[in-house]
Amino acid sequence: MMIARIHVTLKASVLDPQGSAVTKSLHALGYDEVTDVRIGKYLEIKIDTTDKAVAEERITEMCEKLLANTVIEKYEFVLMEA
Amino acid sequence: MMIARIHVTLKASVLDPQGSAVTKSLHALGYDEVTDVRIGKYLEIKIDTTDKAVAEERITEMCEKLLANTVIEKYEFVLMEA
Amino acid sequence: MKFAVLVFPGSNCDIDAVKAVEDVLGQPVDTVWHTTADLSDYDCILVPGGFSYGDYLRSGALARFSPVMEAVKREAEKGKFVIGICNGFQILTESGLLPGALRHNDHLQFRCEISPLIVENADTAFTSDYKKGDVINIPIAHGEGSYYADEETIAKLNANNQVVFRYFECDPNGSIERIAGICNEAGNVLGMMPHPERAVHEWLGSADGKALFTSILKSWEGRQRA
Amino acid sequence: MRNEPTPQQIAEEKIYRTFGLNDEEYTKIVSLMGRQPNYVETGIYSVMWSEHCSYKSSRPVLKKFPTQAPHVLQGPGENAGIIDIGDNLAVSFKIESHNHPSAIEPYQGAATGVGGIIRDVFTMGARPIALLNSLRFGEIEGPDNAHNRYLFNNVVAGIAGYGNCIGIPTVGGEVVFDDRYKYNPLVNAMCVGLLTHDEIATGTASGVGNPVLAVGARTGRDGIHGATFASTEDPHSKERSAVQVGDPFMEKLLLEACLELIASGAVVGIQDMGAAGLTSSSAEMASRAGSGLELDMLKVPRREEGMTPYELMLSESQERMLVVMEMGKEHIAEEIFQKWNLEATVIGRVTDDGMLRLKEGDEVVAEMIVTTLVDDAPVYHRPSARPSYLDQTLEFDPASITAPADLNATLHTLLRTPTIASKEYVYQQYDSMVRTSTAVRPGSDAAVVTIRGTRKALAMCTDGNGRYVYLNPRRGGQHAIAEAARNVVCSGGKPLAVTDCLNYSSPEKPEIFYQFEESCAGMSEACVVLATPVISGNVSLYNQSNDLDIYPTPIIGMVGLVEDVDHITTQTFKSAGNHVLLVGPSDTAGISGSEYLRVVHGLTAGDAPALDLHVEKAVQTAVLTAIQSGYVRAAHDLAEGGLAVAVAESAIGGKLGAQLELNTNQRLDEVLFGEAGSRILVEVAPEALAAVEAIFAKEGVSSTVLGTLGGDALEIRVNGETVISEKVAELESTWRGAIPCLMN
Ligand SMILES: Nc1ncnc2c1ncn2[C@@H]1O[C@H](COP(=O)(O)OP(=O)(O)O)[C@@H](O)[C@H]1O
Ligand SMILES: [Mg+2]
Repeated sequence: MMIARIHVTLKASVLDPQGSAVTKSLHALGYDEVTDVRIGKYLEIKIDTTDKAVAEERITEMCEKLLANTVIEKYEFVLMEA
Repeated sequence: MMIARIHVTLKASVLDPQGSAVTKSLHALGYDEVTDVRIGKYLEIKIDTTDKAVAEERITEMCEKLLANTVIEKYEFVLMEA
Repeated sequence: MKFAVLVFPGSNCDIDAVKAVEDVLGQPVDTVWHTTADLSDYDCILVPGGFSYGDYLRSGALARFSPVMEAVKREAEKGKFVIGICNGFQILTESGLLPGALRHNDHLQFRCEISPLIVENADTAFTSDYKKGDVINIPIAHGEGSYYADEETIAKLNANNQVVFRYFECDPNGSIERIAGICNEAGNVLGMMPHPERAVHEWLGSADGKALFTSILKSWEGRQRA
Repeated sequence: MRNEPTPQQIAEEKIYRTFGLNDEEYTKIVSLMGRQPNYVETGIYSVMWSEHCSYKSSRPVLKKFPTQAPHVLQGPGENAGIIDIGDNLAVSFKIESHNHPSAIEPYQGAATGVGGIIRDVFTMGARPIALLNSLRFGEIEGPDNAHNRYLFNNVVAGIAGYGNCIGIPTVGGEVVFDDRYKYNPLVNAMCVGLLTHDEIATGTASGVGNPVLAVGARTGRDGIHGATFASTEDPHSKERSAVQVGDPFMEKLLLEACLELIASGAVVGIQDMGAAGLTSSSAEMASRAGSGLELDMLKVPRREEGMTPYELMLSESQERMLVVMEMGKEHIAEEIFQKWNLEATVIGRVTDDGMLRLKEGDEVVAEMIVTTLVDDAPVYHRPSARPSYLDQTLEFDPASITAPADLNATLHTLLRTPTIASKEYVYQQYDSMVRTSTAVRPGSDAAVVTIRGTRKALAMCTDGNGRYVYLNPRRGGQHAIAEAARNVVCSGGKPLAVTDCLNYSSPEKPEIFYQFEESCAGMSEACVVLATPVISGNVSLYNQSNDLDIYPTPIIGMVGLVEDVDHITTQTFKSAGNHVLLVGPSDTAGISGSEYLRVVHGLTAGDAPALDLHVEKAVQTAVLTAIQSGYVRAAHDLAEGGLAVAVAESAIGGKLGAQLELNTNQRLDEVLFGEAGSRILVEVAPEALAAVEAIFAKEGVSSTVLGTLGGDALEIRVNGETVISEKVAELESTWRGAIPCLMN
């Protein structure tokens, strides 16, 4: 069993309206030291395999096909033994 | 300048319908080895400070107050130099 | 009786709430901007639906820090009537005025339809013109309306009769025990996902929400006499 | 220096071609300017002269639409059209496509489409009161169509996400599934707004010295060259930067701030920065006023450091507007925008030299004559040729088809077809009730939105049948207008005006251009007969991929006036004992071009269904008169699936059975499932029957009493033989369950 920890975030040039709204609120709350907030998705996927190379290939495929839309998002992941 | 990488996820006792939906979709696409998916939020916050201890305290506060709803969510973060 | 309808950036059912108070009760009602710090003039505070702050992060999460929410807390402690509808309910739970949290609907879609509710508690200030067990048709319109609280809290809500409405013979969002609306222990703060202000004329599809407004007026009049 | 190609390089290396300009167009630019354009200027010409902005292929055709009538206050040419509805009230509306972005990022593509059309309407000074849409996807059944389901699901979620958040009810629309759209889904969004005559604002930049402000969101690097992108062939292989993320929350604030600003009376002109962003908004505003503009690029609020004038001018970042204020009144804008937590920044001034001049501080970085950007854009009179496929489709002989033996089963098959099945799955994701003015929600022929403080209401719908247009472009165009108007009439409204979204494949193919020209001519004919001028619209061409052209799909948005809320009518049957009448010709329906022929026999063939515009007009007048006289309990037009499907829909909605009896020489499948224009089903109480029949006779319209309502089953007898007999509840479960069953 392995676990993939995947981060899907908006590409740098793409507007992150959530992030902007949270930045403003943090400033309003007095957290002036905050200069930027970006918000993305975090996924933990358990896969029933022991072959790291295969897992890597399969997770990449899942990201490309379903978990991220690479038109606006990028992804990265790490794999570990569960 | 420091960056906090924050993960906000649903507590284990709270159902994660999004995770279940993604599991289903992955199975439909033929990724039968996937046994579980949990989905949470990932935030990257840039803060203009160099004092790690202060940063840690401030980020904890932001999480408790705003970034996570501790009725249903838990959070964890790491701090690093930007 | 004087009503305040709060307006946060992104509120969008504020006008509907104003119209409902005008049409059903004919009582004075003001819209109050989120930066207002004093609500002591008002007898009932309505936190309307919509998408305050875009519902970014979590619905209600950013609105609860608006200056006006301090005033809402103060007035609620004094026993004034406070109603949170939909996004308003989310704001009240986020600010701790009501227990629990509203999660994404279990089917993950926004759902807008007229939904039957059963009145669980007709003894509150908000429901005295209903009878316990009445089934009323009230619209819902939300994406994050699945009520959650831990077992202990749910038990307490049930024991204190704080569950005011439940969805009846339908489950639009996966709420625990089909909870659609709750009040605080003191009974002066109500939060509900369905929109009574959208059910005040037959031509809107239902007029079953009117009794909620008439109940409040009667409760207030009762207090004035007392 | 910036790392941009020099004017010489652009010319010699033909870099302009990568911008979508051809050699001839480039040469024309050089001669208009009297020099070679630099990089920024080339970019600006390329977007202004793109199909999307210049309508270079479609303009000669669009000019032929009837656009005038006494009640038209603003015709095509502004951000949205406006019509008068009496009592100093006016209605502004427009429809727009977001097909290409939605094909590659369905959620954001659809969401930003909704955002764009809302801005078009509130820039006119109108308060948006309703949204509608029209959608086309490939088939969603079966394991091979997961991508179509993904597109469908996310487009709907994107429309919902934006409209719900901003608090404008989505009250109507339509969805059609056909593999012709599998590579090119269509996403058309319409917005309707309400205003008083004195609130009308326009996009003009007049008054020398007046300040020009950028308001709303900051400019980012997103969506550069989106307009060009919308004008090219294959969205999948092209530049992908043209997809943006929408921020409905920002737009809600922008909407409130802009309406407050317009109400201040200090606004000279206002326009949204849509396709081609700052470029088209500035050029068009100056062009309308015959003025010039001078803008300082350094002052444009930006999201990212280091943005070049090229990027600032071509960015399609969402939720931005360009505003010209009266001189000295900038502070009014600043104060209002500050209250809404938004930025309003002076970025330039109106001039009188007819130039669009861009500076960085003191340095001029681009300088173009405004009229050359707008009026001198090329116009192409594309060759047109009757498509050869028409020879085959017209050869179809209905006699070659055998009607199914089990017509109950056929009815179920049709009700299960996603195009006909209940769209509840879609519209329950839309907040259709916010603003508490929606009297008829999605699920009836046209939606109805009331106007507070009056007894008036507005009926509105979107409609279009690409298959009809494919089979007979001219008549198909007529059908689109006729059906939209008929839907408005069924809800109790008098059709007033049209907005159109013209979705076609490549105009460079003569056969496609023929479809385009002919269908527009058909629409014009119908508009004239039905007295519904075109007041706004949008064109989306190049909807083709992998050698598959979409059906020519003009979508009509129609708005009508309900004089009194008492006239509001829905399609659902109301009471047992009432009569059901078929108004309009009873023998014109045929299976050619029908949904039945497509679904049951797998054929798209024959001519488009019959339609006579003068009969159509008479039927609509007759039914509206009957409704206004208070005699009609329900009205429903006959569309896809014909009589049997229409009756089933009304029965399902009313949870009420009907016993109908027809006598005819036609084939059973023609009678039950055949399609034709000008037919409306009405429910009338027995005591009103004579009066209603008198109205129909007076209008010279035929009507047939089909039978009576009652019981829990739908029964249809033809020439004495029972051909349909089914419990309404069974029909309902088929119809309601079809799409959820495919999607879950
Ligand atoms: N995309 C959509 N958005 C909102 N409402 C829709 C949509 N698609 C269909 N509907 C609603 O479903 C009902 C039936 O649609 P349709 O079968 O296309 O009707 P018609 O044949 O009369 O045009 C209409 O009331 C329409 O408003
Ligand atoms: Mg119809």
